[in-house]
Amino acid sequence: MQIFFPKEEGQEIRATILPDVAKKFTDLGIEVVVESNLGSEVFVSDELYVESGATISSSRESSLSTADIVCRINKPDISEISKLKTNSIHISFLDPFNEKDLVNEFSKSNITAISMELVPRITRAQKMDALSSQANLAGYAAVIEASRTLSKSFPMMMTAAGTISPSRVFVIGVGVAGLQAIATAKRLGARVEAFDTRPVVEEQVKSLGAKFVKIDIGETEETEQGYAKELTEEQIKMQQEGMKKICSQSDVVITTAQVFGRPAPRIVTQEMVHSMKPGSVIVDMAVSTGGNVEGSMVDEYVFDNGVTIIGMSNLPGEVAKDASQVYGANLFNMIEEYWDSDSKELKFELSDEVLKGCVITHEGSVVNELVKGNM
Amino acid sequence: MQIFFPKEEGQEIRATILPDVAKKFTDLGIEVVVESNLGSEVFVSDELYVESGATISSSRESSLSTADIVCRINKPDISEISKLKTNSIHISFLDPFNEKDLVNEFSKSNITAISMELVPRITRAQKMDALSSQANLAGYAAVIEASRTLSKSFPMMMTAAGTISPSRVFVIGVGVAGLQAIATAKRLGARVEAFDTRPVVEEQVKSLGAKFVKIDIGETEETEQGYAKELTEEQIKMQQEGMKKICSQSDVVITTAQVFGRPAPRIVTQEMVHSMKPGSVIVDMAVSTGGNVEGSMVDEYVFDNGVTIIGMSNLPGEVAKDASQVYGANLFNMIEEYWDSDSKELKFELSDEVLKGCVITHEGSVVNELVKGNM
Amino acid sequence: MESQIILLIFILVLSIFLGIELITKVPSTLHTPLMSGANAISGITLVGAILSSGSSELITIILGSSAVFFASINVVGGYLVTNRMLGMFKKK
Amino acid sequence: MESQIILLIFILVLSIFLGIELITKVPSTLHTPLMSGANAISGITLVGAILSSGSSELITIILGSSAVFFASINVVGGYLVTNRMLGMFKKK
Amino acid sequence: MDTSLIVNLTYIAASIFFIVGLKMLGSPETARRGNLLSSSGMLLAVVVTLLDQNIIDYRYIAGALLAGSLVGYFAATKVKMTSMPEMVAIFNGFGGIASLLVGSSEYIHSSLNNPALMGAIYLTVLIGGVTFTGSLIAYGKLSEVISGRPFLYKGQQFVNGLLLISILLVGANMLFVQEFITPNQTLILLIVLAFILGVLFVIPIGGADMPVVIALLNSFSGLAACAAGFVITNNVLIVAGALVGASGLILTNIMCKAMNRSLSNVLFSGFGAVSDTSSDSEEDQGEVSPINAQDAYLILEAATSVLIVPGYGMAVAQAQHAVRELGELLEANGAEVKYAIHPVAGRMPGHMNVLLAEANVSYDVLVEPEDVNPIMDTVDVCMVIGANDVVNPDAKDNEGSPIYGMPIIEVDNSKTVFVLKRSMASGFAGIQNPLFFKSNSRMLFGDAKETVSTLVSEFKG
Amino acid sequence: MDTSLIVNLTYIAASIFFIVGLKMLGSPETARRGNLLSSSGMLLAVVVTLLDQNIIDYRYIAGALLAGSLVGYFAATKVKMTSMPEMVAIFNGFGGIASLLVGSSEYIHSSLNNPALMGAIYLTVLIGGVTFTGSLIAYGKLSEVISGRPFLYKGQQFVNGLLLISILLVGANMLFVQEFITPNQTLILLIVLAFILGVLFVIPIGGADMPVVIALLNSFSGLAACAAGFVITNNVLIVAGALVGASGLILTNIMCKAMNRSLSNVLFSGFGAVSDTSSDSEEDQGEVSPINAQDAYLILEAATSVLIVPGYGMAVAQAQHAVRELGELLEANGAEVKYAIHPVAGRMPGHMNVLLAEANVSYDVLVEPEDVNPIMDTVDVCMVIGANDVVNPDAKDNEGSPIYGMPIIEVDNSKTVFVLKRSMASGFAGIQNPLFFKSNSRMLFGDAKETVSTLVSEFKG
Ligand SMILES: NC(=O)c1ccc[n+]([C@@H]2O[C@H](COP(=O)([O-])OP(=O)(O)OC[C@H]3O[C@@H](n4cnc5c(N)ncnc54)[C@H](OP(=O)(O)O)[C@@H]3O)[C@@H](O)[C@H]2O)c1
Ligand SMILES: NC(=O)c1ccc[n+]([C@@H]2O[C@H](COP(=O)([O-])OP(=O)(O)OC[C@H]3O[C@@H](n4cnc5c(N)ncnc54)[C@H](OP(=O)(O)O)[C@@H]3O)[C@@H](O)[C@H]2O)c1
Ligand SMILES: NC(=O)c1ccc[n+]([C@@H]2O[C@H](COP(=O)([O-])OP(=O)(O)OC[C@H]3O[C@@H](n4cnc5c(N)ncnc54)[C@H](O)[C@@H]3O)[C@@H](O)[C@H]2O)c1
Ligand SMILES: NC(=O)c1ccc[n+]([C@@H]2O[C@H](COP(=O)([O-])OP(=O)(O)OC[C@H]3O[C@@H](n4cnc5c(N)ncnc54)[C@H](O)[C@@H]3O)[C@@H](O)[C@H]2O)c1
Repeated sequence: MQIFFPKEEGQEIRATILPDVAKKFTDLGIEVVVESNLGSEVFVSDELYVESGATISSSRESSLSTADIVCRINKPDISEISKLKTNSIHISFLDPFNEKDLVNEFSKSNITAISMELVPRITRAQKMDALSSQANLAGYAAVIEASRTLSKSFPMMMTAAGTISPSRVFVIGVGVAGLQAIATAKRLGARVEAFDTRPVVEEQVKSLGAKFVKIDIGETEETEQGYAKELTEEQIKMQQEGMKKICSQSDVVITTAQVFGRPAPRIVTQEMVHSMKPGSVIVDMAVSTGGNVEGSMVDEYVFDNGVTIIGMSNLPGEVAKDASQVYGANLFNMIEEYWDSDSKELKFELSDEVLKGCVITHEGSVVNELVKGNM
Repeated sequence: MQIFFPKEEGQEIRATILPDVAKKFTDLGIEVVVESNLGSEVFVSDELYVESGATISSSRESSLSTADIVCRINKPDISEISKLKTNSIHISFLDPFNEKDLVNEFSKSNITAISMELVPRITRAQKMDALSSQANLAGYAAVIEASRTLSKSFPMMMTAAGTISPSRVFVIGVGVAGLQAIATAKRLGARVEAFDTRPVVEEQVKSLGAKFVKIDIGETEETEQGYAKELTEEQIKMQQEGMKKICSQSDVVITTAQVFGRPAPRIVTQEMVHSMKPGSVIVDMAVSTGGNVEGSMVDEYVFDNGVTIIGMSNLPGEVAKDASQVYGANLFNMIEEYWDSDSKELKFELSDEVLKGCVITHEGSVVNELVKGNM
Repeated sequence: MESQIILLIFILVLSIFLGIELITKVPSTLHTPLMSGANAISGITLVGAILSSGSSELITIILGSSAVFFASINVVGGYLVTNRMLGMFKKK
Repeated sequence: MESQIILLIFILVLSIFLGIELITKVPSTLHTPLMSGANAISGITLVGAILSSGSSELITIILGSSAVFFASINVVGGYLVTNRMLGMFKKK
Repeated sequence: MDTSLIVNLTYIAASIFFIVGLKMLGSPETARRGNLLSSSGMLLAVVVTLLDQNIIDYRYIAGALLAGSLVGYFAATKVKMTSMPEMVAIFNGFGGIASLLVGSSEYIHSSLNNPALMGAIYLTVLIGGVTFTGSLIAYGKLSEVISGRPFLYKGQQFVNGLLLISILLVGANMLFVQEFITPNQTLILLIVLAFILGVLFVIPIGGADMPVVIALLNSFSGLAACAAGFVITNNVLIVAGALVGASGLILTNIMCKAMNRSLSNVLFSGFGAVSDTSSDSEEDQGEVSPINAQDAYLILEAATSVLIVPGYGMAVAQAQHAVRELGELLEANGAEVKYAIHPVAGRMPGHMNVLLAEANVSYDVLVEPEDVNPIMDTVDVCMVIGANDVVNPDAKDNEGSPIYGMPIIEVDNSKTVFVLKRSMASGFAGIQNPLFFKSNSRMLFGDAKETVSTLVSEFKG
Repeated sequence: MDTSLIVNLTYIAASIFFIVGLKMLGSPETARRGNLLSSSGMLLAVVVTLLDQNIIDYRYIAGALLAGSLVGYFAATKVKMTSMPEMVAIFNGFGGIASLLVGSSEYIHSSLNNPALMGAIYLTVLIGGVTFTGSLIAYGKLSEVISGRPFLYKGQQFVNGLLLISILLVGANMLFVQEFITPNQTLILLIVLAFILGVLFVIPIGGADMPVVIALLNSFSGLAACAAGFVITNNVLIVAGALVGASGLILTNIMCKAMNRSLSNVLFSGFGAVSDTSSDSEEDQGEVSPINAQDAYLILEAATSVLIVPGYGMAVAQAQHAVRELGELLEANGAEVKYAIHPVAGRMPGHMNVLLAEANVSYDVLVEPEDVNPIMDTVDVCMVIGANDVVNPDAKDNEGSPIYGMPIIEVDNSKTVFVLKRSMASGFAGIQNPLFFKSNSRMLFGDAKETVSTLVSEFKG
């Protein structure tokens, strides 16, 4: 059994795995091949991988064609799919609802494609849940990024030269990333408020010592896995109305609102941006799925009327080392879960609840219900 | 009585005062003139100054020549001194031990020059102590900067995808800036250790919940105002020896060691830098007085063997709004302290302990003992 | 007579232990009223005074009545003062 | 006789109050040994047994000696068992 | 001074010994010395009684004393630690029968027309008899000679009523009337009725409640001795008997409270049980055992290794500061304290870390499940603070469980588990937790912050 | 039933009332009802005594009773609140003289050769007499009729020795010898000596210690009543007297402990004082008043506004968590709690903010000196926790001080100031703090964390 980790392309700083995790794979008896320079962005040299039992591949093409499993972080270039060994497994984020061509290509090439974003949000699968592990770090990075950009200190300081008031941070959307953002901002000493459409979140926000903002938007719903359902247009209006005042008083606004399988809701309007104090900072963590903030742009700092809108699509990359570590661990946990150490093979049963959720294509056809429905 | 605030030049982001403080001056009956665009970098428009009772000057030359007091943050261009009204007061950081020409020029031009860095470190003068107020914010900014640069998260996180270990932060030199750096790093969840040559600091470090590293370097001394005295060469060696191991285990090293009136001690050698893990970060807060770290450069990120050495000379500028606010408050506290509201004049008595410390030149001669001794 | 004294001593001993057990860990705000209340109880000597003044001899009448007089000051005054003091403890 | 009974009742009342005061807020680990220790004390009936068996009549001797027998089991066994239980409480 | 004075003064001294001894028995540090003191008091009282009384024949007394002491000695020293409670029960029964015998012996000699004396004898015999058979039944239940289950039958109330009326009638006859039957018949009838009452009193009560019953019977045997004291006008019997009677009653009450039940509930719950149909659904999970903070404290106080397992509930309660304080106190008390952090505890990754860091818990004492599970059986107490799913043994034992396969913190392998939560509600995964029903689990119900704070106060004394 | 039985049963009831009443007096919630209960007991006892005894002439008794009650009533209701302690003293003295009179009256009738009775009378008269004059002196000192200063003279010990020997001799004569002087002379001599002893006993003790002395004298008057009980063989006197005697002694002890002194130190410190030369250097600053946590708790418990002033000491002690907990408890108790943060408190700008944020103290309750100084006089209690320079009144009052001119938190204007620190050591500026010597300041010595934790425990009961 051979597993191959190609180096990520483009702006990606994260590495798919780090040597520690590679070691765990080899301990299982799996042959690990990493593309040369896989860890260079996180200061991990090829030698370290070799030390952990991996081999270095300098030819991506050949490794792709021999590996039984290929793992990446980001979706592959569509042209590379055909180079994979048939019936091999490909694991990465895939964005399957938008990347229909990619999905078709996978099924055509007889590849078992696993989409990391579709690992179900159940207690048992949490160790493989890369969406969570990355969102968590993204929440942390968002606050660090905001604190660096803001020309104020987060904590209150009562000093001989007067009192420096604490910054006010408003977190909109409190999933995994939002919670970590709240925690980090609280730690730094900010006054933190948060809002989410799901009512259960209130208790969670309070469990971190922050304040939950109550906005009456009528009934809201939650999926079985705890994802939020989309709001009606009217509800979005009510929400915006309710949040306007808080935004205008805040020094930092962090938005993380996502709706599973749909573009992110537009929550912060330009009007709201303009009502904020000059020098304030907005971090739009949903920028890559369309953005919660009007005017935010992917991977750009937008200056609008003195307000900085940060639209970094790869926030986990800001803490790339940790992000790489946990992503690799997610992969390992998934493979180990289905690894049969006797036959040295993966035991893939599509009836398994987790696999049912995240396997997209298998033996030439699209098997995932959700994705199929979306095609 | 007229007081003029010229706009800072060059890279400076901070503004000498903010409208709030300007208002306090006008309330005292002092006429406040600010140069146009004074607050533009901190998103404060000229109108806001006008609202607080100030007038905007678009001609620096004329304002310099009419003002009774001129206040800045950084030392003035030597060419501007002659343009000042005779017997007027000039307040700013001056670096008087190094800027001998500047001092001479002040005394020649019959200007009363006050050096902000020489405000004595006594309880009563703390409200005018800009060195403290800025160092405090610099300590905060240093940690934020380091956290952004580091590709790891500061806090420990025990997650389903494995445990993210906390970053180790080592603070060398625990004055005002060092203490705030410790506090901020602790807040963010790092493991913090600190070292200083002054033994009283141990209790202070512990009072922030951090660990003090004990290194035996024999007797050390402290001036009356609590500044450290310079170490012998041998002591520096012992210190470096003791710190090497801790540095090599640390993810972040922050150095703040200063010796009053002398270049900063060279504490972290290149060898120590190289012993650190790739990806680690060093913030050299003493970079503008010569640097504690071998290889650090003013206002540059130096990459040495995977280690980033941050040498920002204007860390308070990272939180420019707060830094401007407290600097302005320091100025106001100083002027108010000596303001006679009946005669609407400053009552300057050079016998006053604070003024004795910080007035450099007065009525045509260098009056400060320390500076005189240094000329 | 003697067996009666034994019993009285028994009673004395038991009362002393009981007295000790009763007053444990009183908050110090209550020290004064407690003292005052106990003082009123010690006015029980009034019973003795009444008994001993029930005579026809002049000297005992004088002694007895004075005893009654003083003891009743102690009793009445003691309880009332205690009550007033305790009145101050009512929660605002 | 009657005045003696009065005194005995007095003693009874005081003892009951004292008993109540003594056992307040015992930690529950001590419940069993405390019960056992009190049980041994209740073997004091041994004294009564001895007194009443000091007769020459056969029936009282029988009754009395059996009483002594049982009561002494209660006393000796009770104290020893209590002691053993308390031995377990020694701090490791 | 005559001997009677000496005897009486000695009795006073003995009483003082009993009083102080009983006081000292109430606190762990002094309990042993207290027992010694009280036994010295007893020795004093016995010796002085032997010395002085106009006893005609010492032989029988000495023989009985020796025989009884030997039996007591062997019974007390040879018994297994675990059978101590039943030993106490049977000793207590012997005390009761002794009082009964003393009362009977006096009855034979006394003039029958002294109602006060008759009343005293009546009470002595009645209470002594009830104590005797009641204690025997309690002994039987505890040693499982008799089934520990509550013994219930139809018509129980009727039989009890009849019995009580008979006892009252015999009493009235004995005190005031003295007719219908001979004095000896009266006595024997009274004894028989007392015996029956003792049996019927204890038999309907379940084995688990026996400790309370024994405490109550103990109080009775004190009262019997006290009554015997009135019969023979002996102070020390009155004082010691009353002390035991009163303190026993209080103790009974305290024990009931510790079990979270009222005395009447303990004594009479058996009656109600007849009409109850046992609900099987509950049964197969077993019952949870709640514990109160005071008792939990005593267990913690004796623990040498404590593992704290925080969960989402700790966050909701914002109990982290109190938890840290408790941890520090436990350490100061000599215990080794660790915090086991499950990777998914809470509602976000690192949730517990944020809170514990805020509360200044050192990173060094945080451990992960895989470090602590292998040595779990050496842990004295696991404190599960508002965690649920992450300690659910179903994850390893129950293949059908939705969380089957998730590694958990295996607190069920430790010696004692305290589960701090507000109710029996389930956690995030919405599934029941069999941990709560295990025999080594104790539920500490209530808001986690309040519960932990109470424990902290207990530690501070 | 004859009247004597009724009387005696009533006495038993009265005793129970006293016992329960005394118990209830020990806790704030029940104290008032306890006093009522105990007074009902007294009424019972008095009424039943009046009813039954073969009293020949009621007139004098009634007159004396009425007169005494009226005096007692007016004295108790008209006195100012502040003079209550001296009232208690004088009432107590009257109890003592009453016992003395009862003893004397019995003495006149008794057969002299009954040593037990003589002993009882001797004790009654002696203790009653000491109680009487002792209480009068205590009254005088408290109401400042007599100087409150310890009255000391050379040869005091000698005089005291002489007095004690005389008293013992009179006693021996009275009990066993009955010679040298007539019985009446003996009695008068005894009374005189007792009076002198009472005066000499109390006069050397300082006014501040008077409460303890009164408690002790109160215990004495109980013992006198108890002794009188033996004289007239009356149970209720014995029970009530012994109760008061014993509980008074315990109370005296508790009060000494609350003052952090031993009883012997209170009673005999006067003697030592003679040789001491007063040290003036200390004098001009005045004395600091320490307070213990228990008393501080009681003051806090009654406070409706509390201002917490943290300083570097709080940081050193890492007391922030405990402080927050205390703050929460105070708020739960109905007080308004604010934290006054001085700009230079601690050793770095914002030092207090870091710690308080860590402990989760809300930003909303932090106030600055200029906000709180103007309303300082409405603050009930300021808790200065390890701060020193930032509350030093020299900064506003003393031009010569190196910190003159610095704005401070003017805690000295509040009603009560608690200063929590470990010693009298100075702060960063190295200067003495006159705040500590102000009359409204109380020093709570000890590590701040421990002290605050103790207060927290007090609040939790
Ligand atoms: N870590 C993550 O990233 C993450 C994210 C999302 C979901 N989850 C899931 O959350 C669960 C975490 O497990 P867990 O054991 O920490 O929590 P849990 O299973 O949700 O149990 C928490 C328990 O705390 C109790 N509780 C709540 N408030 C309390 C209070 N004030 N005082 C005392 N007890 C209180 C509740 O019982 P009572 O109501 O009876 O008090 C509840 O049973 C896992 O199922 C995990 O998959 C984790
Ligand atoms: N804020 C700043 O930026 C800064 C920087 C440098 C210097 N300073 C100076 O520091 C001073 C700050 O004033 P401050 O009132 O906060 O502190 P302070 O005047 O230094 O007084 C602190 C007090 O805390 C007590 N203390 C120390 N450890 C304690 C413990 N464990 N428990 C209880 N008490 C303890 C000490 O008394 P005991 O020893 O008797 O306990 C001491 O008197 C000012 O003079 C200021 O100028 C401030
Ligand atoms: N059981 C597990 O193992 C597990 C693991 C991780 C996460 N979860 C749960 O999954 C759920 C989703 O977490 P996520 O971070 O992936 O969510 P997400 O990234 O899908 O969305 C982020 C948040 O945005 C909120 N949101 C959506 N529309 C909004 C609007 N209009 N205004 C404001 N907020 C809006 C959502 O409610 C959500 O809280 C959470 O409940 C989380 O607890 C469970
Ligand atoms: N009383 C007041 O109002 C007041 C106000 C502010 C600061 N202070 C005191 O002034 C003092 C100086 O503060 P600062 O921040 O200006 O100091 P600084 O900037 O001059 O120096 C920073 C720190 O570096 C340390 N240092 C020097 N050489 C070193 C070496 N070789 N290795 C390690 N550390 C070394 C110094 O001891 C000092 O703590 C402190 O004691 C502070 O408490 C007092």
